[in-house]
Parts: sequence; C-alpha cells; structure tokens
Amino acid sequence: MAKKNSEEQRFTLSSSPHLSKEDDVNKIMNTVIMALVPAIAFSVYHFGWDSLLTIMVAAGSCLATEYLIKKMRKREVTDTSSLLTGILLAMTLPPGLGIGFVMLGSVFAIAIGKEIFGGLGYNIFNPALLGRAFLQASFPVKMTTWEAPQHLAMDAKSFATPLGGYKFGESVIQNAGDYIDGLIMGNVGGCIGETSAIAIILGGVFILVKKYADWRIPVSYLGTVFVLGGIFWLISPANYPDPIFHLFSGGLMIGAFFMATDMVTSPVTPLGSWIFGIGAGVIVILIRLFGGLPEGVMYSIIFMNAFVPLIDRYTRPKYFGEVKK
Amino acid sequence: MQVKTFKRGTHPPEFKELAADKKIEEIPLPENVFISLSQHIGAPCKPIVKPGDEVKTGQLIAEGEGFVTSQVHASLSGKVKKIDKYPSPIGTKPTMIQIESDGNDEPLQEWTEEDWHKLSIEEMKNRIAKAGIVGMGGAAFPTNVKLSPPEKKPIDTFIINGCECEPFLTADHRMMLENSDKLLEGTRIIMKILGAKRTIIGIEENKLDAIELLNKKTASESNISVQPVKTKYPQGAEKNLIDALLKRKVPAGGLPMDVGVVVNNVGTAIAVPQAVKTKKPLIERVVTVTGQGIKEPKNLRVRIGTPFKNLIEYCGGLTPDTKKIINGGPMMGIAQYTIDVPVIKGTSGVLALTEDITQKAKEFTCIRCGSCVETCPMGLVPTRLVRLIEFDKLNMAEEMGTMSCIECGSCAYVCPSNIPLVQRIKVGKQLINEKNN
Amino acid sequence: MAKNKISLIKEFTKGLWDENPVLVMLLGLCPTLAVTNSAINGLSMGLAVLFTLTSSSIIISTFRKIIPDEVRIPTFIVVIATFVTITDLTMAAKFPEISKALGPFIPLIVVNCIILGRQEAFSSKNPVGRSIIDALGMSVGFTLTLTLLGAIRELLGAGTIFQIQIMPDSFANWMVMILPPGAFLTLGFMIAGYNWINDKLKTQ
Amino acid sequence: MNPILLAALSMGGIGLAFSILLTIANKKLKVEDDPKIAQVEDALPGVNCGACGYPGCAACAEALVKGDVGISICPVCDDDEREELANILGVELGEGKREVAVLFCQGGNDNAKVKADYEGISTCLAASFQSGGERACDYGCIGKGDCVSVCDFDAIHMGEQGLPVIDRQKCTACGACVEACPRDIIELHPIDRHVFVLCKNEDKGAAARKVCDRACIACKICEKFDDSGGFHVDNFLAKVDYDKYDKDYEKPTGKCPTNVIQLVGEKDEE
Amino acid sequence: MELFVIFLSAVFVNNYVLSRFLGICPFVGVSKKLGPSISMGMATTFVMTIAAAVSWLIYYKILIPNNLTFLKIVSFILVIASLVQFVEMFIKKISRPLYNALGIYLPLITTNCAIMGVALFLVDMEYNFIQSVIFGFSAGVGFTLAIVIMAGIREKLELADVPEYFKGAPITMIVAGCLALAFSGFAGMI
Repeated sequence: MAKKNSEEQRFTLSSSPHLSKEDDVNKIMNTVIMALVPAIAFSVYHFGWDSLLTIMVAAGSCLATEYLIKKMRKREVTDTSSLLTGILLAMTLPPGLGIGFVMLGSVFAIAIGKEIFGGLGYNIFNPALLGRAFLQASFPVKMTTWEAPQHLAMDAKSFATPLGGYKFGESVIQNAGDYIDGLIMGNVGGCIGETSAIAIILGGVFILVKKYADWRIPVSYLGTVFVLGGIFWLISPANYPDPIFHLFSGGLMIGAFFMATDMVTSPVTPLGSWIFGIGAGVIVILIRLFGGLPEGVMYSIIFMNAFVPLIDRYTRPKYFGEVKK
Repeated sequence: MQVKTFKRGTHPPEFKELAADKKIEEIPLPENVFISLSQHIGAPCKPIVKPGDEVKTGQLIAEGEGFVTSQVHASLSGKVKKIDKYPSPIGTKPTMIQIESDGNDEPLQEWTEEDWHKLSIEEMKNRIAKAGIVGMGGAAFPTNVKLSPPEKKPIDTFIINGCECEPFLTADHRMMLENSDKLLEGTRIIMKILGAKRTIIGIEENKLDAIELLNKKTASESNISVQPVKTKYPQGAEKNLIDALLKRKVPAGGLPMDVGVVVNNVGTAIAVPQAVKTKKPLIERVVTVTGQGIKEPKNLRVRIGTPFKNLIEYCGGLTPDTKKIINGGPMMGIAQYTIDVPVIKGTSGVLALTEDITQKAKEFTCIRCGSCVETCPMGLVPTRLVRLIEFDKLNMAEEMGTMSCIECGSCAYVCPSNIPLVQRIKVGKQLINEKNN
Repeated sequence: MAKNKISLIKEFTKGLWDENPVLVMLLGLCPTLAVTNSAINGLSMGLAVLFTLTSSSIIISTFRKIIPDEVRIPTFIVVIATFVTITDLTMAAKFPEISKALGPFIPLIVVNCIILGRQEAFSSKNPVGRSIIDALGMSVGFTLTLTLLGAIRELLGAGTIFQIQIMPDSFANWMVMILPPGAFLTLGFMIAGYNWINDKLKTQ
Repeated sequence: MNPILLAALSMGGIGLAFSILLTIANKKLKVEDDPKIAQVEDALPGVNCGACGYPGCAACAEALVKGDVGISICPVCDDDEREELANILGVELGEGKREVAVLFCQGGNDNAKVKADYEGISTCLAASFQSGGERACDYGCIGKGDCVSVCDFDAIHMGEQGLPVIDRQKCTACGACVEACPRDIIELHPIDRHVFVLCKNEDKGAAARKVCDRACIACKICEKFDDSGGFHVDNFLAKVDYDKYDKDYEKPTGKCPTNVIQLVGEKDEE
Repeated sequence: MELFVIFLSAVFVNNYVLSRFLGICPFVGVSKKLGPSISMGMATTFVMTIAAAVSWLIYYKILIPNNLTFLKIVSFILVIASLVQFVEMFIKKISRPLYNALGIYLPLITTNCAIMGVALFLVDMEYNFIQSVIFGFSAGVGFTLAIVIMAGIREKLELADVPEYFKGAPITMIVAGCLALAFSGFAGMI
C-alpha cells in the first residue's frame, strides 16, 4: 500500500487542529511522581529504608496487577498511572506494615479501584485511597499501629500520631515549638509520606505551578478545614484543636495536594472543584471532631469522589449564548 | 490603551515570524485557473459559459440563484477548456471551470472610478453582490447578504476583524499595513450601507505596527476606533470577538446581527471599495504561503483559481519532509491530499507542515483533567460531549450545546490525552443533524 | 400448555442455574447481602425461605382456582405473612442465636420478591406438584447461592467456613469481608463469575 | 377474650377497614387509563421487581405499549406470558421475500489506489469528512468498517482486502449497515438476485480507471453483450435492469474488462 | 438534638441501603438514570414517613394493648400494602404530573423491604411516635442519597470501558461496595 512516488509526495489527511500541545498523560504522571520526591526523601530519613521498600513494593505490585489485568483483557498498558497510584498508596500506609498487606492493598487499589471500571480515566474513586480504605476496614488494628520514627530514639511499639493523640486524650503537641518541628517539618508519627507538611507543600506547589493539578481544590479544601476548624476552636478552645493544628496534622496536606487533585476523580468544571474541596473539608472536620476515627482525610475524599458525577452534571458552565429553557 | 479579551481560550505557538515581514508579492499569471462554482455558503453557481468560449478578465462566468448566493468571474483572460469536477481545498469535489490563460490578462472593460458618496445604498449593495464578494476569513458568507440585515434588527456597531488569531497566517496583517487606506475606505462604505454609528477595528496585540498605523490614520475620525485585543486563540472567532469588544453575547444558534453587530474580515473590507467604485469583481486575494515545509514563506496576491502548486513553486517548493498541506490555518484549516487544488475566495493561507510539527502523539483515554473545559471559548464540556457522541447519546449531547461548537480546535490542541475531540464533535454534529431531519 | 413439555427435572434445575433468583434475576438481594457474613447464616436464611416459599406455594396453588383475581395479591401476602410469622417464631424459639443474627431479615422475607414473584408467576397458574418442584428449585438455588456467598465471606473475613478453621493461623482476617462493603463486593464478583461461566458454557 | 378470636377479629378489622377505604378510594379516585396498558400490565408478572429497569410493571407496560421497548425487556416473563404480550401488543413477524445486504464495491487493498495517509478517528463517517480517507475513489468503500460495527447479527466482517464481507446466511436485512454507510454502497436485494455491477463510480472511464482497478469504466461491453436489454450504462455507470434481465445469470460475467459484473451468492440459495 | 442524631445516623452512619441492606432491589433496579432515581427516592421518603407513623400507631395502639405482637408482620404488611395503594390512587387523582413523577414508583415500593424494614426497626428501637416519624423520614433521605449517588455514577459508567462480564449488576454491586467503604468513615460518629 505504501508506494511512495518520488515525484509525487503523499500527504496526510486528518482533521483540524493540526497542532497539539506538547503534553501527554505520561508526562503529567511522571511530573506528579517527581513532585513526590521530597516527601519520599523525607520519609526515608524519618522512618528508614523500610519506607522506601514499602513504596517500591506497592509500586511494583500496582504495575504488576495492571499488567496482568490488561493482559487478561487483551489490552496494552500505555501509561504510568499505576506507578503513581502505588507510590501514593504507600505514602498513606503506616510504617512497618507487613509486605503482604502492602501488596494486598495495591492489588485492591488497581483491580477494584481502577481496572474494573475500565482503567485509567474511568475510575470513580481515587484508587490509592480506595486501596487504603480497604486495608483500613480489613485490618483496623494494624493500620493504626504507628511505629516510632527511627531517629527519635523511642522504644514505644505504638506511637501516637498528633491526631490520634488528640482523639484519645494524650496530646503529642504541647508547645508552639512542636508545631514547627513536629507538624510542619514532620518530626511526628504518622503514615510514611504524610508527616512532613513542608516536603509535601514543596511538591504540591510544583504541580500547581505546572498546572497539573487544579489549584482550586487544595485552596478550597485547606481553606474549609482552616475556617471550620477555626470556628469550632473559637467556640471552645478547650475541646477542639486550633486550625493550624488541623492544617498540618494527619494526611490533610498530602490529601489536599496529591489525592483530591487526582484529575480522574475530581470534577472537570471550575465551580465543581470548589464544591468538591469545600465538601471534603467539611467532612474532614466532622470526622476528626465527632467521628470514631482520628483521621478523616481519606474518607472525605472518596466520599466526595462519589459525588463527582453529580457535581459535574449540575455545575456544567452555561455555554456561550445558551438560552435557558 | 486597555486590552480586551474573552473568557477561556488558549495560546498556541504563533509561527508568524516566518512570513510576517514579507511584503505582499504578485505572482506570475498561471497557465490554467480552476474556478470553483462552490466558493461560498449556499447553493453552487450555474456556469453561463461553455468549453471553447473565450473569456476576459473579470467576465461573469457563473451565477447563482436565490438569496444566499454569489457570482463567479473569470480571474484571467483565455479560453474555457473544460467544465468538470475537480478536488477543491474544502475537501469536496465541486464542478469547476478550467480557463486556459492566453497570457494577456485582457480586462473585460476599463475599470473607471466613481465617487461612492454619490451612490445610493441599494446601488452599493448591488455592486458588492455583482462583484461576488464573500467573507474572506474562511467561512465565505456572501457579503451583500451580511450587509442586508432585516429591518427589525438595526445595526449599531460594525466590527473589522483584524485578529488573525490562527498561527502562521500573516495575510491580514500585511494587508492592514500595506492597504490601510483601502481598508478604511471600505470601512466607511460599509458603515454607510449599514447605517452603523461606529466601527471598532479589533487587532491582536502581536500586530503592534498595524495597531499604531491604523490608530494614526483614524485619529481624526471619532466614529472609527482601533481596539487592541489580547493575543489569544480564538480571538478572531466572530462571537468571541463581539464578546471581547462589546460584552454582548450572541445567542446560541443566532447571528451577530441579533445583537446589533456586523463583523467583517480585513480582506473583505479591502475588497469592497474596488467593487463599489469601479465595479471590478473579486478576482484575486492575498494568501500566506508558509510553514516549515515551504522553502521561502511569502505573502502572495494571487488570482482566484490558481492551483496551490503554482504558489508553492513560487515560494521555492516543498521540503521533502512535508507531511500535510493545509488550506487555511493550522487550527481550523483543511488537510489536502493534492497540491492541484486551486485557491478559492476563502483561502487565507496555504500551509506546508512538516512531520515534527504535526506529529500526532498516541491517544490515551480521557483523564478528566478539565483542560478542554478551561479552554473551550464557547463554554462547552468537550470531553463529555465526545463521550456522549461516542455512545450514541445524541439527545443529551445536543442538549449540552454540541451544535454551538465552532470547531476552533482549542480543546484538541490542549488535550494531554491527544483525543481527536474536534473530529468527534464534527461527526456528532453531523449525526445530530441527521437525527433532526 | 407448552410448559408441560418441560420435564420436572428441568423445572427444578432452572432455579439452580438458568433462572437463579439471586445471580440472574437479582431478586431477594436484601437478605442475600445482609445475612451472609457467615456460611451458617446464609444457610439458615436459605432454609427459612425454602420453608416459606414451599408452604405458601402449596397453599396458593391448591386454592388457585377459588382465589378471586382482584384480591390475589393481598391474599398471597397474607398467606406468605402467616408462614413468615411461623418461621420467625419457630426460629426464635429453637435457634435463638441464629434468629438474633438474622435480625429483622426473617420477618422481611415477607417482602422478598422471590416469594411473591413465584406465587404470581407460577403457583397461581400451575398444579400443586409442579408448584412444589418450582418452589423447591428456586429456594434451593437461593439457599446454595447464599451459603456460597456466606462461605466466601466467612473464609476471607474470619478464616473459617461453618466455623471450622480453614485458613492457616498466619492468615490475617480481612475484616472488611464480613462488613457491608464485603457483601457488595463479593456478590458483584459472584455475578461476574456467573456471567463468565455462563458465557464459556454457551460458546462451547 | 379468646386470643385466637381476638387475633382474627383485629386482623379482620384492620383488613376490613382498609378494604373499605380502598374500595371507596377506587370509586372516588378512579382515573381512566389506556385500557391496553392495563391489559399489558395484567399480562406482566406484576411482581414489580424493577429488573426491567422501569420502576415497576405499570411503567414497563406503558413503555411496551408506547413501543419504546421490546417484549424481551421483562426477564421474569416465561414464554407463555411473552406470547400473551405479543398478542396484546399485536406484534407479528411479517413474512416476505428474504433480502440480504450486498456491497457495491470491489476497491479493496489490491485494487483501489491510495491518495493519501489518514490520521484520526477510524470510522468511515469521520474519514468521509476528510476527503474520504486513504482510498482515491470518491464513490467506493472507505474501509473503516462502520457497517461492521453497526451489525447486531455478526453478519459483516472486515475482510483481508479491507472490504466488508457480508455473510448472506446471517444477514437479516435490518438495514443498519445501509444506514451507516456514508458512501451508500450497501443495498438490500432479494436473496435470489445474483448478478450485480459491483461499482458505484460515476466518473468518466479514464478518471474511474485512475482510482481503481475494479471500477466501471462505462465501456458498454455489457450493453452489447446482453441483447435482452438487461444492462444499460447511465451516467458512466453500468446498471442491471432486473425486470428485463433474463435469469441466465452467468451470461455477462467474465466479459467485463474490469470485472465489475460479478455473481454474488449461490444459485440454490433459498 | 436527639432527633437530629437519629437523622444523621439513618442518613450517614447507618445508611439504610449501604449498611443496613434495605431497599436493595430498587437501588439496583431504578438507579440507571438520574431522573427516575430522584423521583424514586422522593416517593420512598414520602411513603416511609407515613408508613412509620401508621405502623407505630397500629403496633402501640392495637397490637400491644391486645397482646397480639405476634401479628406484627401480617398487620404491617397489610397496612403498608393498602397504604401504598391508597397513596398511589390519591396522587393520581390530585395531580397527574406528580403521579407521573412519583406515583409510578409506588407499586415498586410495596414489595420494598425498605418500608417494612422501617416498621420493624422502629419497633426494635422502641422509638416514640415523633422519633418514629423522624426515623422514617431520615431513612428515606438516606435511601435517596444512596440511590442518587449511584445513579450519577452509573450514568457515568455507561460511558466507560467496563469489562464485559462486569457490566450491569456486578459493577453496580462493586460501586455499592466502594460507597459502603466511603460511608464507613462515619462509623462511630454517633
């Protein structure tokens, strides 16, 4: 068929536009992975090489699961999104969780969280968080046993996180200095990738600047938590923690910058992004202050993920010159 | 001066430097011209000559019936060789009249100038119609029809569209610089015909020299103003330009006249004075021949019906890695499979794009990044429209405004998943039309 | 009637596979999901349905000719409700533990679509014997499905089947399986599995 | 009081109260419906299971009567009930001469000339907006298989030549492919018709020859050969007049220089 | 406040569909399209509220005084069936548009265990009259929430590349499972 005449050039027929921006899905995924490097680096410093192992196991299992399922469906793996899913999942796991659990969570995240809906782009829920929610529901004790950071020479097998401390009445944070060193720098207990707010913000701002994440979501999400948390704190400072504590503790930062902004599972419309962020913020505060669990970031995001189809539907912008019926 | 613009949109690389400084050149007369009988929106014209007839430059060779139609004239003198179907740059195969040049370019008559101020409005409209002037921005809507809005829709503002937002193209830019007097004269004529109170010339900021020049020339006329607009694609889309300049929204499915506005392209306005003053018909236009595949990009004044091949040869020919030949700009232009297609009245540019520029990357599934939503100048949700069309949910797709798509290509340009959004929507529009008929 | 040509065996087995009430017709999903956190609960629920369905089928098909058409649905409901009450009270008396585990889902059998559906679609039009076979087929299909569902959930969620330890001690129980999400997920996979097997059978 | 008596009394009381209420309500609040809907509703199982996707049998009945859905929508119905439904709805399978789809193009990969590369959505409709995609002929098959994807009966496959192949046994003459083809080169013909001019090119001979080896070049040999007037060339394209053409269908084939006159199907097909 | 707790509990913490498994049939059957699912939710909420009130009256004013609690199943189902039929006729009479929006869903509710479940639960929980009505209402809201979310998701999944064997009921179940996971975050809130 391809007989190219030397005299007559053969041209290509295609639809307009004939230019395209140099962006593609893999570039986006890889940039987000790059943006996670500071947080990963901190976790290695903080929890030791085990955390890197956890990340690699999760990423590896995710890739393998995706590959197997795609092969079963006779499709090809075209993108690196499952690698990102694996890393994000690992970031939300407590240090020292057994390898088996990590693998199970990864398989669930990819198989049920993503592939069953048709793969990248079709999933309803954030796969990494769904994997974590599965682990949390299956192994509640394991998932809330916090290993002490390695460089804080502590002998405690179970080490309270700041939020856990608040919930169960043994405060970890006592004075203002702890805020800087503990919450913002990350010298506290918690999941592998969530402790250091500064490292996460560094990467988060990077993807926001690159426009690979919708800035409206972290702004509205964090803003809602701050304002709502602040209101409760003003009502009763004795019972409720202050808004700064809310912002920098737990998984809020990584959730706001890397989980809630997942393009596939967040609204496509600008107004929808605001609603999504505000809704998630409200739920975080509700669970943290009144729920049975110390942390609600994960649930707030997957709960709002479920609303995304409805949000998208009802926040469709009015198209140019649309006449209301 | 304050720079105006519309909501959303994108900014593809301009590539205007290739031809922006090249003065408009005349090219030698071609041996043959192929004059399409479907150069305008509306029913094709009927030929009134037959093979073997001798024709003069500017002679009427085909005319249309009905209201929305246009006349077609011989663009050079010679013999009618054939009347047959040939490929046209808009992707169809309409009937064309092939004229073999006799090399003399003998005009039908002496084109003597008259003072247009003495003419009645009806006479001026009539002359524009007789000259076969159509919108030269690409849509090729007969200009006389555009200048005859119904009485209950009075026009208060006339807009000259000097945005030329398509990358690569520089024809309008050059015309504004080199033919500014004609442009302003045309503007005054059209204002008189429309009875419009004012004219705004909207020019993108990247054509500063044109803005300055026209500003200087219109300084004494209070009813003509030059308004710089932001360099953003698709600034030159009619509805978006009206929105940017006047903050008026043309209703979906409506026309600019619904909000009291008429918009004309620079080239159209420049063509008007000649037709009105001398009755000389439209037989040539300015075309930008550019792109990485063209050895020496240029702006050319060519006779209607000249094959692309002649233009390309005049510009030094194609580089071997040329992959696409495009009629128009890269965002909305139509890809050609042959360079034998002739220039028609709506041809604003001939692009030769090379492999590396048009390389289509692999298609991924939509990751719902929302880029298309943030870009669509019409406020649509392209990704959703495309899914709905793909799954044959045409009613819902129509409800969400598919028919308002102007096919500007912004969504497909920004899509990181490289989904051919525009092509899918074009298919969807076709299916919706079929469904509704 | 064309139906007479179908053998009694076919009448029985259709409830097990071709017209399985849970996997194909998606009937009676509420108890299916709610009580199957262990195999024994699934089995008990199935047996309760079996008893109710069979007895009400007998009554209704016996009296099918004298029940006026206008009030047939209310009549069916009263008959079913009566048997459900009997089942409920019996279970509460004899198997208090299971009765407690099944909670309100025993009384809720009364609104189970399977039972009313079979009365309407079958017992009210067919002789007693055939109705019994049909009812048995349906309820056995229901019971087996529920037991299997319960067994899977119990195995993964508690490491046991019928409270017999199956999984090695090192196995960490997936708590989620005996919680609501596990019920939905397992049933989803069971229906998908059914579709898959059915497709394979058909293409052979 | 005797508990059994009491139970019976209270149940009876409740029952009585509600049935009186309902009887009155039925009289006072009666609204006339399309009797057909009621009939269909009666024929449906009435379990309101919702398996059909409609919120209950009444809604399903309405949809059935309106003709929105087919009888097979109800998964609970048995064959008898379906038959009853069919009777009420008056759905019958009309018996007529069986037709099958025929493709009027032989411009496959070996025969059709290629004019350009095509990039974009791989459907005929989309390609038809881009000057018709790769193949040079403006009348022939685009080869992206829109007809294949619309066929619900698995009767069309894309052949090795990049041309659709129609399975005459499986074809039900539903016409979906005829609708889908942007070039209108699929037509329905009675199954006992076998002689066809498999080309739709209306260009002059030279132009047609340039785009395809198997194009009708309007040479009129078929006209001369078949003296019964079964063939005539019109608008540079040969056509068969099935009224005049005698059924001796092997006659003209093999004489056509570009082999566009072809036999399709077997003589002894039903 | 106590009533508010009942409301929150029935809507989020012990969502009627996602954690109590009531009303699964319509949840699966009528959640294909958003419009009908909203109507279904409203109809269910309406009937549930009334049914809760009537069942409470029957149970505490007729059955308990006469020591006939063993008749609760029979009497509840009778009451609900008649009630639904009555409401259906009533709506059909007073407003045809409302009937088209809500009424056609009513027959489906008769055999809906959600309604019966409300009656049985309020007896189990020993709610007083006001609490029962609020409970009935909030259970309906919980049902509506679940079915509307589900419909939104299913409409979206219709345009997705779901594996062949998972299309339809299986994927619906799995989405429901995921929703149940999401709702489990509210555990312990009340």
